Amino acid sequence: MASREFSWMIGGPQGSGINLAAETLAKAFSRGGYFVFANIEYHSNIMGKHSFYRVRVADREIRSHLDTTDLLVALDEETLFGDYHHNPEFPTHPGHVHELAAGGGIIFDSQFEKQVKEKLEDRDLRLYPLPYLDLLKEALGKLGRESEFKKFDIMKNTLALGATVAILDYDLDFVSEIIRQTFTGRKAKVAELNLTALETAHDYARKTFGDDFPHRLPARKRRDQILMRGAQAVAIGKLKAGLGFQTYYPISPATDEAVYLEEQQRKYNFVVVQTEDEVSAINMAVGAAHMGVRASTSTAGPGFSLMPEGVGFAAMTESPGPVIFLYQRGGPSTGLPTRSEQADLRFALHPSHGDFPHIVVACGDVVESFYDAFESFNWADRYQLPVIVLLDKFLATSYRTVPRPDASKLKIDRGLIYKPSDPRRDGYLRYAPTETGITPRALPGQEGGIFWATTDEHNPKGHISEGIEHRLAQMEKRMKKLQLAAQEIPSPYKYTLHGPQGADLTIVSWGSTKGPILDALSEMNADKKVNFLQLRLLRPFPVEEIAKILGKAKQLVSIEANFSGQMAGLLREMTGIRIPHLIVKYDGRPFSQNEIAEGVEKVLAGKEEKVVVSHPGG
Amino acid sequence: MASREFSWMIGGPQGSGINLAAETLAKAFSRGGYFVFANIEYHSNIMGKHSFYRVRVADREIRSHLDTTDLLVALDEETLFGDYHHNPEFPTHPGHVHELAAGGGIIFDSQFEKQVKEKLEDRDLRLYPLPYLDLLKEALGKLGRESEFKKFDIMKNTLALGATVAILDYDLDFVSEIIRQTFTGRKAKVAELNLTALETAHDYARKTFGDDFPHRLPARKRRDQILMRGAQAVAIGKLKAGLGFQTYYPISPATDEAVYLEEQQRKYNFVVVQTEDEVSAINMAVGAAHMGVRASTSTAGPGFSLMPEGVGFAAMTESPGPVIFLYQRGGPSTGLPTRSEQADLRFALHPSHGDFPHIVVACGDVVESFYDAFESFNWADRYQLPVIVLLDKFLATSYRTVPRPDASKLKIDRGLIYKPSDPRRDGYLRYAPTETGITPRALPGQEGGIFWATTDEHNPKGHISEGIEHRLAQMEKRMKKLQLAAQEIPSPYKYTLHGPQGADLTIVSWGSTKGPILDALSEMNADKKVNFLQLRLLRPFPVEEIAKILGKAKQLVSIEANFSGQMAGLLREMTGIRIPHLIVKYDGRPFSQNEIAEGVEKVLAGKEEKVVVSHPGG
Amino acid sequence: MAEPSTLTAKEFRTEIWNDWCPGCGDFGILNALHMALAQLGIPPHRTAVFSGIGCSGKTPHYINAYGFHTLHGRVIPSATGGKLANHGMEVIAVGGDGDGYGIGAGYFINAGRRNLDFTYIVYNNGVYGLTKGQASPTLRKGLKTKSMPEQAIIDGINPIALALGAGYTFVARGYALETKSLANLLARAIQHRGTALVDVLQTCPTYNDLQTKEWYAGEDRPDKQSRIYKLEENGYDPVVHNPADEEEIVAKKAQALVKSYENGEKIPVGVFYVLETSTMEDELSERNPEFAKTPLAEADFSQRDVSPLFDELA
Amino acid sequence: MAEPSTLTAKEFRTEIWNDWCPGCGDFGILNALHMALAQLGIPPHRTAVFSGIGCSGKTPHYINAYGFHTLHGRVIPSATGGKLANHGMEVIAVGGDGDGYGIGAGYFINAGRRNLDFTYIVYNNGVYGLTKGQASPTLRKGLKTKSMPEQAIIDGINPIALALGAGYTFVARGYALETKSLANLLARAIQHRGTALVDVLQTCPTYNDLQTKEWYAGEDRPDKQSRIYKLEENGYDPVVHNPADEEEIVAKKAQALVKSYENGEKIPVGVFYVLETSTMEDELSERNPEFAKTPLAEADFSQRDVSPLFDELA
Ligand SMILES: Cc1ncc(C[n+]2csc(CCOP(=O)(O)OP(=O)(O)O)c2C)c(N)n1
Ligand SMILES: Cc1ncc(C[n+]2csc(CCOP(=O)(O)OP(=O)(O)O)c2C)c(N)n1
Ligand code: SF4
Ligand code: SF4
Ligand SMILES: [Mg+2]
Ligand SMILES: [Mg+2]
Repeated sequence: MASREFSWMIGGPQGSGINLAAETLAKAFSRGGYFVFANIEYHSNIMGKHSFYRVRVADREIRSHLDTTDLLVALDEETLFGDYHHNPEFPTHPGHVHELAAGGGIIFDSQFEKQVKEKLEDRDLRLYPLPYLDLLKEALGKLGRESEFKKFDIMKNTLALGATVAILDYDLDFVSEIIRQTFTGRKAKVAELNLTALETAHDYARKTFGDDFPHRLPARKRRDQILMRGAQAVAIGKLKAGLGFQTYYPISPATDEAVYLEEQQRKYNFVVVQTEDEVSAINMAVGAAHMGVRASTSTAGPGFSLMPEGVGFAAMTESPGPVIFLYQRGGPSTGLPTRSEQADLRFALHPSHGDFPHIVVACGDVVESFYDAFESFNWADRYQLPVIVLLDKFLATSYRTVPRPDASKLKIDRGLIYKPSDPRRDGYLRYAPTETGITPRALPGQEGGIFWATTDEHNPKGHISEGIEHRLAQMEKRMKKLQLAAQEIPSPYKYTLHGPQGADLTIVSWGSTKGPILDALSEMNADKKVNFLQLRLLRPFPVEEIAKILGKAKQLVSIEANFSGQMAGLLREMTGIRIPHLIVKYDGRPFSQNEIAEGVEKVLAGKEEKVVVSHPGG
Repeated sequence: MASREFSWMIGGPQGSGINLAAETLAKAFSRGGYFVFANIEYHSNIMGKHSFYRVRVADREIRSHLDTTDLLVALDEETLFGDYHHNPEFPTHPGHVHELAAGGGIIFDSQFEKQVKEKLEDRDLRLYPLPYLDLLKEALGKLGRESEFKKFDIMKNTLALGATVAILDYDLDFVSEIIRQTFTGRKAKVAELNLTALETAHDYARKTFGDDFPHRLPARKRRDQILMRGAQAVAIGKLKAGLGFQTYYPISPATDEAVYLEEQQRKYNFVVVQTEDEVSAINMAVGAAHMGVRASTSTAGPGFSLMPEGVGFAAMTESPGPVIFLYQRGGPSTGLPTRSEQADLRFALHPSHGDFPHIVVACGDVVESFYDAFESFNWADRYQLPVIVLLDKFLATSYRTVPRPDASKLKIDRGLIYKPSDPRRDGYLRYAPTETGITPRALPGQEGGIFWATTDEHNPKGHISEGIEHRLAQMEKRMKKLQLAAQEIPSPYKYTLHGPQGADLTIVSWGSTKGPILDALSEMNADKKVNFLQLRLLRPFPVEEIAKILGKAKQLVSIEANFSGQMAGLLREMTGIRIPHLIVKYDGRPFSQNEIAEGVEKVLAGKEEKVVVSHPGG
Repeated sequence: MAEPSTLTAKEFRTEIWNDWCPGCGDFGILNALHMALAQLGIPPHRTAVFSGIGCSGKTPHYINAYGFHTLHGRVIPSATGGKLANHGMEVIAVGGDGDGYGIGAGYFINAGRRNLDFTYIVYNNGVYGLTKGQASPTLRKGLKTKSMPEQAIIDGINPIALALGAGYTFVARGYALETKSLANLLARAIQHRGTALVDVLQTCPTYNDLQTKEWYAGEDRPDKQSRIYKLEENGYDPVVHNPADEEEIVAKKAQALVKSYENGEKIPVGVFYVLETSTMEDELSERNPEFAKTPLAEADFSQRDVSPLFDELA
Repeated sequence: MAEPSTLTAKEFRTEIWNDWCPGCGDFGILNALHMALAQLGIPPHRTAVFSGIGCSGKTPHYINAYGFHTLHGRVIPSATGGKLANHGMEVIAVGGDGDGYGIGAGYFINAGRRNLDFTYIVYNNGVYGLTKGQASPTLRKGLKTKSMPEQAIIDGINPIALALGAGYTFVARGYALETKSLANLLARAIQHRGTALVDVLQTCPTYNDLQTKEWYAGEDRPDKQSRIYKLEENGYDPVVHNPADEEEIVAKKAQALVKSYENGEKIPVGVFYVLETSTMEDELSERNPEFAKTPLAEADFSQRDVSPLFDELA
């Protein structure tokens, strides 16, 4: 029987429409009741450089990609064999044919047929040469626009999509429906063009190619699920939390979230400001938070490197927020702007000079992104401090089918607000030391609530004071709030132990590795007893709880996408426990399910202290 | 016999000339062959707020101040009894009389005589009421300028100095000489005025006050020593290292160094640029370093909070520097601008997003400041990375007598420079991976050396590449340099174990606590076996060496001037060893010798995990 | 202003110790601001004063109103966030010339583009006061104040010219020691709809020994005439009368530019340029009328329904 | 220029793959720069090109000269450091309009004060190209390019006006698609002693569908006349002839300011303003003649004697 799951990949130069094709396909399978995971790799470039998009589909839950591809769609030659033509001195990748699974197939431009056959003759592959140009002309011909074919080179992607659906024997209507929904109004003409191309290629492929492709996916029962990526989950979570003010300065991979929010400004009453830089972005957000709205900013490493001063400002003045969404990308410096990494942890933990309180939480997947985005604003208000939510490019941009999150139980908690018994009385002390460290905050504009906030050390009224007594009291007040947060934040927001208790091996990890780790575990656990401790709240660190779990573990391995093992360092700092084996990846690409499995195998097999996983790829 | 050492303090509103008086006195004793330590406390204010200056003098080596004062000079009432008049709602300090040692004395304005007597009647103190105004008029009268007395209120400081010398029975000529050297040229008139005031008060005190003050200091043999503070030591070390380019944006307590350098620009060929902000300061320095000069910038926490992006820039492009001098002050945020703290360590260790190499070194005293300033430029050039030198307000501004540093053996090492065999050949690979990670650098302007530096990930030529292979190679290349540095940097620059081997208690600390710790140890060691591990190189961290020393220690205590025990955290992260007792101080004031002793006593006595030391003071 | 205000300057004062140097020009600005606020009759609790860091940055502590003493050079972004969060508040931003034109120059410029309705007052004393007298960006080339080891080798900035280029719709200059006329000028700036810059020439007796009270008063001049004169007294008209007329706008800017370079023997104070045009709040209100109705900080978002957003992802 | 240069544009090209979009105006600027460098005959290894981050920021990789592709918005500080470190090098700074006038606005302004001898070329395409088409600071209010969800609600910046206010001594505007005249303009800017700004109108066919090649060419206009015209053709004289004459300086600035607001149906290119005056290097050399003799990067400091400094502390 043909397999009910497969991995598909489309590759081509940037600007050639691979996003549209892949996202359409992903949505089509999601609507058809399948589980889908889709993720993209692309250069920091607008047009011309190689990019590719993976779509993995299955009839069971999946949360990651594989290194192997069952069906590869090549919109250009580079996708097949790499960029040695473009970059003869220092080529950057070998193409993707080496990633094809045995029995897999390639859809490619028939003009390369001879070459492809020669190079791949000894591989167990199905070749699906597609005469892109002829099919394009044919499709346009049906609409009487054949002569315009040069303008429509971009529709190669749709042709490939049609062929894909034919080869997989999926229901074309799902695809057509999505194309119709994508191009509406003034763009209805574009829909028509694409639908014709889709069908033309579909017909051609049905007629021309065999029906022996080993993966076949009949439509299943529709499920109430959505196809969502991290950036969207965050944006919706923020809106639900009552976001009033969002700032951003464009930067990959954070911009997607802000642009999504920008588009909602007519539907919801809130403001998105594109600032002149990230210094402005954070400081505007602090100003707004102090003024009483829920405020946020979103950025990536280079932008966050401009925010330390603003974070300290918020912490020192006990501003209720902002919440900062830090989308990690390949560093250091400008680094790999459109690639993924988890190397900003240490910086996020100590993001300015001095000792001050802030909260750091890392989302593991798209569902957690929604809830963390929501909850983080409650923390900012309750504890009157800045909160950093860590995500990364992989999480932000990867689509995954998930059940629709239940927003009905979420409660907004704005923390303690000052209510003067007599507003004319002049005795409000905004920074009066308290048991918990928290002092009710007044909302500017409110009578009787006048206070002063200063980034200098201050007395209970908020005026500058360098007095030793005030200094000690205020330092203790501020830092105490972290203790309170550590007590109050519910444990699922702190960490989760996935898998069996008392396993032989415990994986420790954080952030977006959750998906591939869970997928790898579900493959592996049949014969091996492995569990997985996912850390979510990184500051205040749940020292006792984590130490207990780690203390009980038989063997420990950490997994993270950075060079130095930043989380492993944090673990040791907090608990003294040294993780003897690190699995790291720092090539700017996210862990695949296989790579996790491979890393774990290596750890189990040998004594390697540091296993670096990486595979040549586009 | 009267004691040959004493602690003197002068207090008064800012702008009342306490600096001049204290530094003159310090220099006078230094020239007289004594050991001197002098340090100041002042507000972030220009005129009016309370400040005070301590001068400690002894006939044996001293490196710190005491909490007790033998002779207090009060230029105003606040110095005696605190600021409750000014700040009735939230006073900031109780004045200084409580700090007086038994048998000590107070020089104060006779107008407060009644009040002082009343309040201090049951204390064993000598009162030296000085009729400031009468003496001023008398002095001015000698020069026929009595009527101008209102303009010369500022000379109270000199009057107090005269009385001080009389009470201590020191040689007034030392003081006169210094005053003459301070006011030269157009200011010679000022010298005359001050000298007259000095003598007038001296005469008055000799005549009026008893000669029973328990501290008396006859002049000793002159020694070839200098009186230097950290900011000066750094500046001179930098000049000796061949500094070509210095940037700064004004900020306490870093400005002193830059201003000192600015004044040398006609004597030495180099440029100091006051930039528009710290972002510009670091980026100009990176640009200059790449271009081939030794470049540096100096700042404090808030300024450093604007530099992360620039640090990443330097690290990613393997710029030979800059060297960043980070003068820590009370944080977080604007914090306590003119106070001291050691709370920027963690931030300095992870000062930007991503994993990248940089060196962090912390100077322990004024002599180390000179050598570290010099050596840090060699490291920047050898390892082609940014270097952070940590100091603090206490170290920067405290004067200490030290032997003249020997600059003759210092060698400038500019690291590997590219020398093309044939400059017309076009094959230079600025970022070619090598065994050690270091690639010879070309000097821009040189023929055959053209290269490209980019903050994006790059190929060996320096052009942008997102290729996995280049990514891995470059990450490894960059990080390897840290390993090399760890091997090559000589051990005295890494750490020093002061005191006996096999002690019962080992103190671990870093930075400017060195002085008070050594002083406390020399008092303590008679009956207790305590030694002191001073950490100097904090990144790359000398893991093995430190783990070995700590492993052997019988009992451990850490001492640092911050809330959270940042170094203790680092130690645990690096070695797994948890320091069971922290002595911390976060009131913005530096540790005194007594406070160290007191903290250690508490640790030895009880089981306290965290001992917070702090004393009410100005 | 309809009703005359019943508030007095006193109600805007705080009781805490003011630690500026005796004779500092900042006192003049502070007093003028107290007077202007009282004159306009905005209740203290409906006013928020933001400041940067510097001697000038301490201002909010001396005003009875919500006070935010932020970061060096960041007063504009934080005030902008504050104003957008609650456009029902009167927002006033203050700071030094180093704060605004040096480290804050990027924000100073970009604020001109937004035309948000707030007032920015710059204390222009030619020095970095609180860090002990280094040259500020307004100190001109060749000058050397007493705390500088060398004379300035780079040019001073012309804040008026920059504000014009950046798009400020109200551009003015005041003099700290003429408190009453400064108060009027500040009141006018606060009333202006849109971003208003008031650059205030401020004496710093401690560090600026060049631009002293005496110098402004012209005591060194043979004719002993004050260097300061009022633009309006010479029949200067700063107002763009037809805001739709691009040419008038440009002509008024050019006129203001020329005046702004008078900075030696004659120094004009008063309003250089005024344009009434739509503010950022207007634009946001047009996009979403809800914005106009309730300031964001006062709106209730607890019932937001995000399910349509999930629907789009189905 | 004395001798005609023997260098050709080709010698300034590199072989690597250029990944700008087909038809991008950046190609025009790059070619013009190659031509200008060749024309001036400065050897590649005596030239350093600094850039910010953006599509424009990739320029150094396409030029055979020392190349520093720095940070977003930091090209001016890094180029400034580079030039001061080795004033014997020809330093050229390039970057986008977002880079220079948005995040880099503070440095753009403050560079005007220094008058260091380098050239700054801004690729002005109205958008943030590399981050996919958001509005850049030069995009004017009310405009909406195809990738913006909403029209711009804040004003665009006038870089020429700002440069005049900031003190640039050479202020010019070019057009990317008129390569030859742009090359001449760049050559003139590079030769200018002092900081030269060349704002280059650059088409971004991918994201800016308003200010397109066709739009600049006036194809939408009834008369089909190009919107671009050359200042010099209308007898415009940008040069301050008597640099000591403050009034001439101000008049020339005012004239340039008025011209800079022509930005709709007529868009002037060419030189708006030139002033020959002392550079920062001149000032530093005057302070310490050693500075003039050997660029710092080439000087030998290994024998510095610091003992006099210790003597002062004895
Ligand atoms: C990021 C940062 N850099 C530097 C400082 C130090 N600093 C405090 S006030 C000040 C300048 C004050 O000058 P100005 O803005 O003109 O205000 P003034 O004191 O003259 O009123 C500086 C540089 C700081 N607080 N933060
Ligand atoms: C600190 C920082 N913030 C944001 C970015 C992301 N970023 C890269 S290019 C760019 C803007 C590019 O626009 P522009 O400067 O106009 O150059 P263009 O691409 O249009 O040539 C931005 C915001 C970054 N690299 N660094
Ligand atoms: S230093 Fe100058 S600006 Fe600051 S308070 Fe004193 S006089 Fe005023
Ligand atoms: S996005 Fe625009 S500016 Fe960037 S390369 Fe493409 S056309 Fe040029
Ligand atoms: Mg100032
Ligand atoms: Mg641009």
